Amino acid sequence: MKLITAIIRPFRLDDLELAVARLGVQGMTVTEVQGYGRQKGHAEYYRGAEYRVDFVPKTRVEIAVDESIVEPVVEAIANVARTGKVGDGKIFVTDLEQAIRIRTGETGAAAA
Amino acid sequence: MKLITAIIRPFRLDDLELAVARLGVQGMTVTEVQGYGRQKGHAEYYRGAEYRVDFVPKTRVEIAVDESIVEPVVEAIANVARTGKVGDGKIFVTDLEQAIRIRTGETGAAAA
Amino acid sequence: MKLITAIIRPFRLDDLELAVARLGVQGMTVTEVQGYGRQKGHAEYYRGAEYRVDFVPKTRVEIAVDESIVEPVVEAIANVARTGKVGDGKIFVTDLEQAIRIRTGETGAAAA
Amino acid sequence: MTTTMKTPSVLRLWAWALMAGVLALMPSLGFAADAPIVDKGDAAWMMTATVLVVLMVVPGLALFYGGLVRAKNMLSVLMQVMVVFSLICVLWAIYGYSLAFGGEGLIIAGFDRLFLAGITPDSLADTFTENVKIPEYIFIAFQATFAGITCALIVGAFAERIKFTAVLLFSALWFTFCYLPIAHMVWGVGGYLLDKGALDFAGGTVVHINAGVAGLVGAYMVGKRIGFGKEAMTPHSLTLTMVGASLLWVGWFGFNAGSNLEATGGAGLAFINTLFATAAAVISWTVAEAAIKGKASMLGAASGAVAGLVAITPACGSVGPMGGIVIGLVAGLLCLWGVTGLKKMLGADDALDVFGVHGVGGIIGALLTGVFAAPSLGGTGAEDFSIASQVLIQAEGVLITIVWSAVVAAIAFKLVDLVIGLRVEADAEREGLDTTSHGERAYTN
Amino acid sequence: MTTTMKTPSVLRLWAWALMAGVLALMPSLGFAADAPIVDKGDAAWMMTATVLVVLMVVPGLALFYGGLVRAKNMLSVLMQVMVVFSLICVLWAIYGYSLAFGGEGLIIAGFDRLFLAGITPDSLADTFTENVKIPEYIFIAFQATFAGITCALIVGAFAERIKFTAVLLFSALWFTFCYLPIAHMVWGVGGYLLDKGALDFAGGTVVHINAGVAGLVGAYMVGKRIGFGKEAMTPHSLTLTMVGASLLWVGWFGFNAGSNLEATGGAGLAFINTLFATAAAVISWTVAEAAIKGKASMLGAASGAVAGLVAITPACGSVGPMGGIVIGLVAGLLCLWGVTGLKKMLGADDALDVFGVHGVGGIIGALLTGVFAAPSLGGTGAEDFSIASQVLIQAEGVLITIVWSAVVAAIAFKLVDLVIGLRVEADAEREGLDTTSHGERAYTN
Amino acid sequence: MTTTMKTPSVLRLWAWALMAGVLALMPSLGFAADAPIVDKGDAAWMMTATVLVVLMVVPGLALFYGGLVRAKNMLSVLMQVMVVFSLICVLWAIYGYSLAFGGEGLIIAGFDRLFLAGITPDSLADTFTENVKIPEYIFIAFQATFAGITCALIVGAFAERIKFTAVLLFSALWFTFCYLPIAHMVWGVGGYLLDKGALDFAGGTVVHINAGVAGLVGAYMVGKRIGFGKEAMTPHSLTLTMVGASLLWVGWFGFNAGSNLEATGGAGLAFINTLFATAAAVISWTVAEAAIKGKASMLGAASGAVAGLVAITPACGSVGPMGGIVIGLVAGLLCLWGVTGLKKMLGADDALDVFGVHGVGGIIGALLTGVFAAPSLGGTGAEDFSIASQVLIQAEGVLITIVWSAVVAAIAFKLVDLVIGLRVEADAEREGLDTTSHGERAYTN
Ligand SMILES: Nc1ncnc2c1ncn2[C@@H]1O[C@H](COP(=O)(O)OP(=O)(O)O)[C@@H](O)[C@H]1O
Ligand SMILES: Nc1ncnc2c1ncn2[C@@H]1O[C@H](COP(=O)(O)OP(=O)(O)O)[C@@H](O)[C@H]1O
Ligand SMILES: Nc1ncnc2c1ncn2[C@@H]1O[C@H](COP(=O)(O)OP(=O)(O)O)[C@@H](O)[C@H]1O
Repeated sequence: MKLITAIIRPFRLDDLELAVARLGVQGMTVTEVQGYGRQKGHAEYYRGAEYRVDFVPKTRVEIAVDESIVEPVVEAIANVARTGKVGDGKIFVTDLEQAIRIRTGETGAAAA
Repeated sequence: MKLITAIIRPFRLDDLELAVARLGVQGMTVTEVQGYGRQKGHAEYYRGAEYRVDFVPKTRVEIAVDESIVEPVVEAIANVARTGKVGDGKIFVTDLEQAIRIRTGETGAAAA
Repeated sequence: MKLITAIIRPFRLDDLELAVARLGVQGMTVTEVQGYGRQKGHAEYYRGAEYRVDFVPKTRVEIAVDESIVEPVVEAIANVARTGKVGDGKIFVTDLEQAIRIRTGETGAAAA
Repeated sequence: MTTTMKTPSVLRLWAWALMAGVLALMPSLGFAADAPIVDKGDAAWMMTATVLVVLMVVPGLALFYGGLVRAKNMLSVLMQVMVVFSLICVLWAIYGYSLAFGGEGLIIAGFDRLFLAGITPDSLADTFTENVKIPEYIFIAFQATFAGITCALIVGAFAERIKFTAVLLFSALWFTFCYLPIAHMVWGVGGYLLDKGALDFAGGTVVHINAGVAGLVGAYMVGKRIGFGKEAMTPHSLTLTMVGASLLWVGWFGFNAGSNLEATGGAGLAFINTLFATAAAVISWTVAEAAIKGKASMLGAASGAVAGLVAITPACGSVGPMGGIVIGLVAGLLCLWGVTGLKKMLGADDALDVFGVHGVGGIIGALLTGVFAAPSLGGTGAEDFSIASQVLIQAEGVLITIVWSAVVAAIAFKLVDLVIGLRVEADAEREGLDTTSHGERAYTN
Repeated sequence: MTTTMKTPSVLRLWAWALMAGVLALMPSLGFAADAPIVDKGDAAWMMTATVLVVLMVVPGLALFYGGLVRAKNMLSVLMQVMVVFSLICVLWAIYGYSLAFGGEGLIIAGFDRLFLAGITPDSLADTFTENVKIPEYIFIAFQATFAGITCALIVGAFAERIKFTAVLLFSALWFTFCYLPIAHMVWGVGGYLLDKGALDFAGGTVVHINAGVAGLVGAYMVGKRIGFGKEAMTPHSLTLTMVGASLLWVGWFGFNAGSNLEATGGAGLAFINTLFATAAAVISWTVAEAAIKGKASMLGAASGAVAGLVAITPACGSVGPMGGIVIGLVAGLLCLWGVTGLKKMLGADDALDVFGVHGVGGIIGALLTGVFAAPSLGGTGAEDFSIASQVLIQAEGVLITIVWSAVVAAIAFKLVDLVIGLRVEADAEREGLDTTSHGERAYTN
Repeated sequence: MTTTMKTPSVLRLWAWALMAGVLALMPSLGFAADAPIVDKGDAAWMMTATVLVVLMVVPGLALFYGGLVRAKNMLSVLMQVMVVFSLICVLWAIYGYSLAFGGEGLIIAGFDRLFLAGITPDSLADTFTENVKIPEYIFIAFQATFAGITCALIVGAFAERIKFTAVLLFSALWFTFCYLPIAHMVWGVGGYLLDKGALDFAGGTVVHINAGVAGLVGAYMVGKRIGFGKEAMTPHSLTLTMVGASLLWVGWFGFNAGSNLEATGGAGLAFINTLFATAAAVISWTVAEAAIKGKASMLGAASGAVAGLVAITPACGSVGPMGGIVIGLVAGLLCLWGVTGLKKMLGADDALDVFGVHGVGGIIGALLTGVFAAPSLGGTGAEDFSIASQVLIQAEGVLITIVWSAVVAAIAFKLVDLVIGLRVEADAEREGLDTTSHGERAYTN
C-alpha cells in the first residue's frame, strides 16, 4: 500500500474527488491547511498595524491506495489540480507498511 | 520508530486516549479532518440551493511509537474505535526514519 | 526526498519560517493541531460542569526536502522551536518515494 | 404617579384595568362615558417596551441559549426559539388573548375576543391609574410577547436531543392549558390568585417559575443527552451567550418598566431596579465563583445577570433600589447553587439550566418581594404592610404555579411522546440536530 | 386617533403633512398661525422609531446578508451595507430631502431645502392629523433612514463579486434618479402616484419593490459568480443570518409603526400587524418547507420572517390583525417560491435573493393591501371601499415602480461599468473580496 | 422648545436642573411650590435613551473591543466590560450619584444622597426647561449608565495582558477620584468648570477625553503585550467589531439625544447630528484610507463611525447639521491619524486605540463645538457668540480634564500595581486570559 498526499487549491477538491473515484478510489481524508511557497500571500492592514500574510489556504488530501494504481491516481490528481499558475501544489507518495479498516479489521488493499 | 495514523469517529477520541495511555503511550497529535468514503454524508438545503455533503467529520490521530508496541497500540485503537457501523475509519502505519524531542534533543524511542 | 514533520508551539512558527528559508527551503505546509503529551492542559468550568482539557494547541509543519539538507533543516527547526519548557514538540522524518510539483510535473528535489 | 404605592396588589389593578377595558366596549353600562385619558407618552413607551421584549426573545434568548450548545445543534436551538415564539404569537391572536383577558372567570376568561373580534385602533385598555388608558392593540401585543417568551424559555431544558415537531406540539399544549390559565388566574378579571393579593409586578411567577418548572419536567421526561456526564459538552460560543445575556438585560427594561403600563415615576422605579439589581447579581455571582473555584467566569457573569433579572421581575415595582440590590445579590448566590449543587441533587439533564436560573431565581424573587416591599425596607407597600403575611401570600402563588405547571407539563410531554415521540434517533443526536432535523449547518467556510 | 380610517389614502395625508410642513415655514401665508399641537409622546416615539430603523440596517441587514455569503466575502458585505447607508445619509442631508420633500412637483420636489437650509430645531413637520406636528429634524432623520436602507437592500443581489467603488457609484446614481423621484411621486406634494390613492403605509413600493427590482437588474448585469451552480456556496454563518433577521424584525416595528408619525392606536395597529403577520409568515414558510423538503430550516424561518415583514409593510396601517395574518401566510408561501421556482425561471444569480424576498414580498403586500383594507375584511378602508378598483390602483403603483426602477438601474449599471467596471478580477473573486478589496480578514485566531 | 438656543451654556442648565431637583426636595424653600410639569413623553424618551446607553455597553462596546483581540482573550474583554459596568452601577447607587449630583460643591457635591436616601418614585429632577421635570429615578439611571460606560471604555487600552482583579480595583479608584469630581465640576451645582460656560452637550470631556487619557496612561504603565510589534495580533472577528460599532451608533442616539432630557426639537437636533456627523466620519475615514493605503477597510469604516460619534457628542446640541457633518469629516481624518501616525509617536501599546479614537475624537469635538456653535455657522449659539473666546473656554475644559484624569489614573495604576500587580504571568498571557484568568474558552465545537 502507498499513501498519496496531495496539497491542492481548495476549489479543485470537488473535481479531484470525481477524478479519483473514476479510478476506483473509494475514500480519502481531507484537511484544511495553510500553504507557504512561491505563491505569495497578501498584505493586511488593521488600523496602524500592517501584516504580510505569507500563507495561502490549501487543501491536503490523503489517499491510501494499492501500489497498482498509484500511477494513474497521481496522474489524475495532477491533471485536475493543475491550473498552471504558481500555487497549484504538490503530490507526495510514501510507503504504507500497514493499512487497516477499523470496522472489519481487513488489511492491505482491502482496507482502502 | 513507527508512526501510527488513525482516522476515527470524533467521539471515540477520549476512549482512545485512555486505551493507548494504558499501553505507555505518552503523547499524540490530533487533527480535525473531513472524511470521504463508504459512509455517506447528508443533504443540505439553503433556499433554492441543494447540496450533497459527502464529507463526514473525522479525527486524525498521529502516534509515534517504538516498533515493539506497534501491534498492541494498533489493536487497542481498532478496539476502541470500532462501532461496527460503516465509517469507523482506518489505521495506517508508516516508518519513521527519525524522531526527535525538540526540548531535549533526544531521539528514537526516547523522543516519543 | 524526505518529509520533515515538526510539531511546534504556534508562536514559534514565524521564526521557523525565517530559519528554514535561510537554508533554501522554499515552501511548507502548516496545519493547526491539538497536542497531547507531557505538557498538561488546563481545567475549564461551565456552571456545574468541570472539564480537564488535555490537549494543547500546536502547529504541525510539513517540509519536503532533499536528503542533502535534512540534517541542517532539522537542526534549525529544533533550535528555533526550543524554549526548554515541556511542550516544545517533536520532529519526525519519513522517506518520500515521490514528490511532484503539480504545476510543472517536476519531480524529486525540483518539486520541493 | 405610582399607584403601586396606593395598593397592596398590582394584580388587582391589572384586573381593574382589563375589566374596565372590557366594559369600555359596552357603552350600555355607560362606563366608557367618563372621558378616558390617553397619553401619547404612555403609548410611545408601551410600544418601545414591547419592541424590547421582542428583542429579548429574538435574538436575545436565542443567542443566550444557542451559545451554550454544541455547534452541531446551534440552529436547532435558534429555530426552536424563533418558531415557538411565532407560533405562540399566532395562537395568542386567535384565542390566547381571549382566554386570558377576554372576559371574567375563575380559571380562564372567555371566548368573546376570539380572533381579536371587535377590537379596533380606537379600543382602549386600562392602566393601573383610574381612567388612564392605552390603545388596546398595544396592550395585546405587549402581552403576546410575554406569552411567547415564556414558552420559548422552556426549550433550553431539553435542548440538543428533542424532535422539532415535539417542541411545537408541546408548546401549543402547555401554552393552552398552563400559561393561559395561570396568566388569567394571576392577572385576569376574577382570577383565583388575583384576590389573594400576591405581588408579581412583571411576571415572576407567570413567566419564570412557570417556565422553569415546565423545563425541569421536560428534562426528566425527555431524558439525558447521550454522553451526558461522560463526554465534554462545552458551549460552542460563550461570545454569543454573552451577547444574548446582554440583550436580555437590555430588553428586560421593557419587560419590567413596561409592566407599569405608563411612563411614570413608577416605571422609573421598575427601571432603576432592573439596572441595579442586575448589576448586583453580576457582582455576587462573579465574587462567589472566584471564591469557590478561584476564577470568575464570563459565563458566570452572564448567568448572574439573568439570575438578577429573573429575581427582580416580580419585585421591581414594589421594592426600593437598595432592596432591589439585596435581591440581586441573593439571586446571584442562590442561582449559582441552582446550577451546581441543586442541579446535581435534581439529577436531571436540564441542558441550559432553565430551572436552575429561572425557576430558582423566580422563587427567590417572588418570596423576597414579600419582604422588601415593606415600606420599612424602602418598599412601596402600604402603611399596614405585614412582611409575614405577604410572604405567605407570595408562597401560595409560587406553590400553585409549581404544581399546576408541573402537572400540565407532565401530561403534555406524555401526550407528545405517544403521538410523535420526544427524542430524535441516537445517530441523529450524535451527528447533531442541525443537519438531521433542519438540513443545514450553522457554520461553513 | 386613526386618521387612516377617515381617508382612503395614507399617501395623500403624507402630502398634506409635508405641504403643511413647508407652508408652516411661510408665516406670510398665515398658515402657521393656528397653533400647532406638538406632543412630546410623538417626538419620543418617532425618535425611537428612527433608531429602530438604523438598527435594521446596521447591524441588522448587514448580518442577515453577511451570514449568507462565504467567510472570505463577509467584510465586503458588511462594508457595502455600512458605507452605502452612510453615503446615502450624507446625500440625503445635502440634496435628498430637498428633492424628495422640499417642495411641490410632479416628479421631484424642489431645491429650497438643499443642505437643509432654513430648518431649525423649531421647524415642524405635519403628521396625518390636522394640526398635529413633530419636530422636522426628527422627520428628516426618519426619512433619511428609509432612503439609506433601500439602497443598502440592493447590495445583496450582486454580493461576492462586485467592485466596492462600483457599489458606491451605483448607489449614488440610483438613489438620485430612482429613489428620490419614486419617493416624491408616492409621498411628496403633487407627486404623480399620490393622487391615484394608492395605499402604501410604510413603503412597500418605494422601499421593497424598488430595491428588489434594482437588485434583479444588477444580478443580470453584473453576471453570475464564478462557480455558481457548480461549486457549493454555503452560508458561512446562519447564526448571524438569524441574528440579522431578528434585528430586522425588531427594527421593523419602528419602520412600520413609525410611519404613522404619531403614537396612537393607528400606530398600535401597524405595530400589532408587524408582530402577527411576521409570525404567520414564519409558520407558513416553515410548514411549507417541511412539507416539500421534509425538513424545516432555520434559514427558512428567518427568510419567512423577512418575507412577512416586507409584505405587511404597505398594509400594516390599513388591514386588521386577521387580514395581516393572512397576508403573512401568503407571503411566506409565495416568497419560498420566489427563492426556488421563480429564481430558477429568472436564471439570474441574485445571490441573497433580494428580488425573491423583497421584490416578490413587496408585490404581494401591495396587492393584498388592496384586498384586506376592505372594512368587510376587517380593514380600515372607508364605507365605499371597493376591493377591485383599489387592487387596480395598487397594481398601477407597482407597475410604475418596477419599470422606473428597472430602467434607471439598467442605465446606472451600464454607466458604472463603462466608468470603473462592475466586477473584480477572477482571481480576486476566487481569493475573496475581504483580502483583495479591503485588505483584511473577517476571522483569524 | 430648544432652550439650548437661549443660553450659551448647556452645562449651566444642567446645574440649574440639578439644583432645582435638589431644592425640590426642600419644600421649606417653597421652590417646589409652583407646580412642575412632568410630561410622560419626556419620561418615555428618557427611559428609552437610558436603555440605548446600556445597549452601547453590553453588548455594543464589549463586541467592538472583543472582536479586535485574539480569540484566546475574547472572554476576558467581554468580562471586563460587563463586570466593570456592573460594579460602577452599584457604586453609583451607593455613593456615586450623591457625590456627583447630591448637592452643591466646588469639586464634589455631597453625601445627602448616599444609598439614594430620600428619593422616591415621586421625586423629580429638572430638565433644561424651567419647571419641566422628569422622574428622578430615570435621571439617576441615565447618569449611572454614563459613569458605567466611561469606566468600561478604558479597558480597551490594556487589553490582553492585565489582571482581572486589577481592572476592577483600578476602575473603582478612578471612578471615585476622577469620574465623580470631573462629572460634578462639569455638570454639578457649583462645579468649577461649570461657570466657565464650556459647552459639552453629551459628555465629550467627561466621558471620552476622560477615558481616553486614563487609557493612555494605563497602556504606558501596564506595558506592551508580549510580542507587540513582532508577532501578528490580528482581530479575531471584525464581524463582531462591526456589530459592536453598529450598536454603539444605535445606542448613541440615546446617549446624545437623551442628554437633552426632553423629547423636543432640541433632542431632534442632537439626534440628526448623531446620524449625519457619524455617516460623514465613516465616509472620510474610508476615503482617506483608500487614498493612503489603496484599500478601504471595514475596520476603518467602523472606526470612523465611532470617531464621528465621539466628536459629535459634545457638539450635537449646539451645532447645525452641516456643522455636524464637517465635524464628522474632520474627526474621521484626525482619528485615522490618531491610530496610525500619532500612535507611533506615543509609542504606547494602547491595544484597542482608546486614546487614538476617544481621546483624539473627544478633543476635536470639544474644540470644534466652540467653532460650529456659532449662529453664523448654523449653530445654536446666542447672537453675541464669539468663536475665539468659546474655543478658549473649550480648551481650558479639555486641558483640566486631561491633567486631572492623567494624574488620578497614574496614581491609581501605581497603587493597584503595589497591592495586587497589574499584569498576568508571561505564560498566562501567551496561553490567553480566557483559560488562565476565567477558566473557559470563547469558542469550542
Ligand atoms: N517543500 C515543501 N514541503 C511541503 N509543502 C510544500 C513545499 N513547497 C510547497 N509546498 C506546498 O505547496 C503549495 C504550493 O507551492 P508553491 O511553491 O506556492 O507553488 P508551486 O507548487 O506551483 O510551485 C504551498 O502552498 C505549500 O502548501
Ligand atoms: N483510501 C483512503 N485513504 C485515506 N483515508 C480513507 C480512505 N478510505 C477511507 N478513508 C477514511 O476513513 C473514513 C472511513 O471510511 P469509510 O469507507 O467511510 O468507512 P469504513 O472505514 O468503515 O469502510 C473515511 O471517512 C476517510 O476519512
Ligand atoms: N508519541 C507522540 N506521537 C505524536 N506526537 C506526539 C507524541 N508525543 C508528543 N507529541 C506531540 O508533541 C507535543 C509536545 O509533547 P510533550 O510531551 O507535551 O512535550 P515535550 O515534547 O517537550 O516532551 C505534544 O503536544 C504532541 O502534539
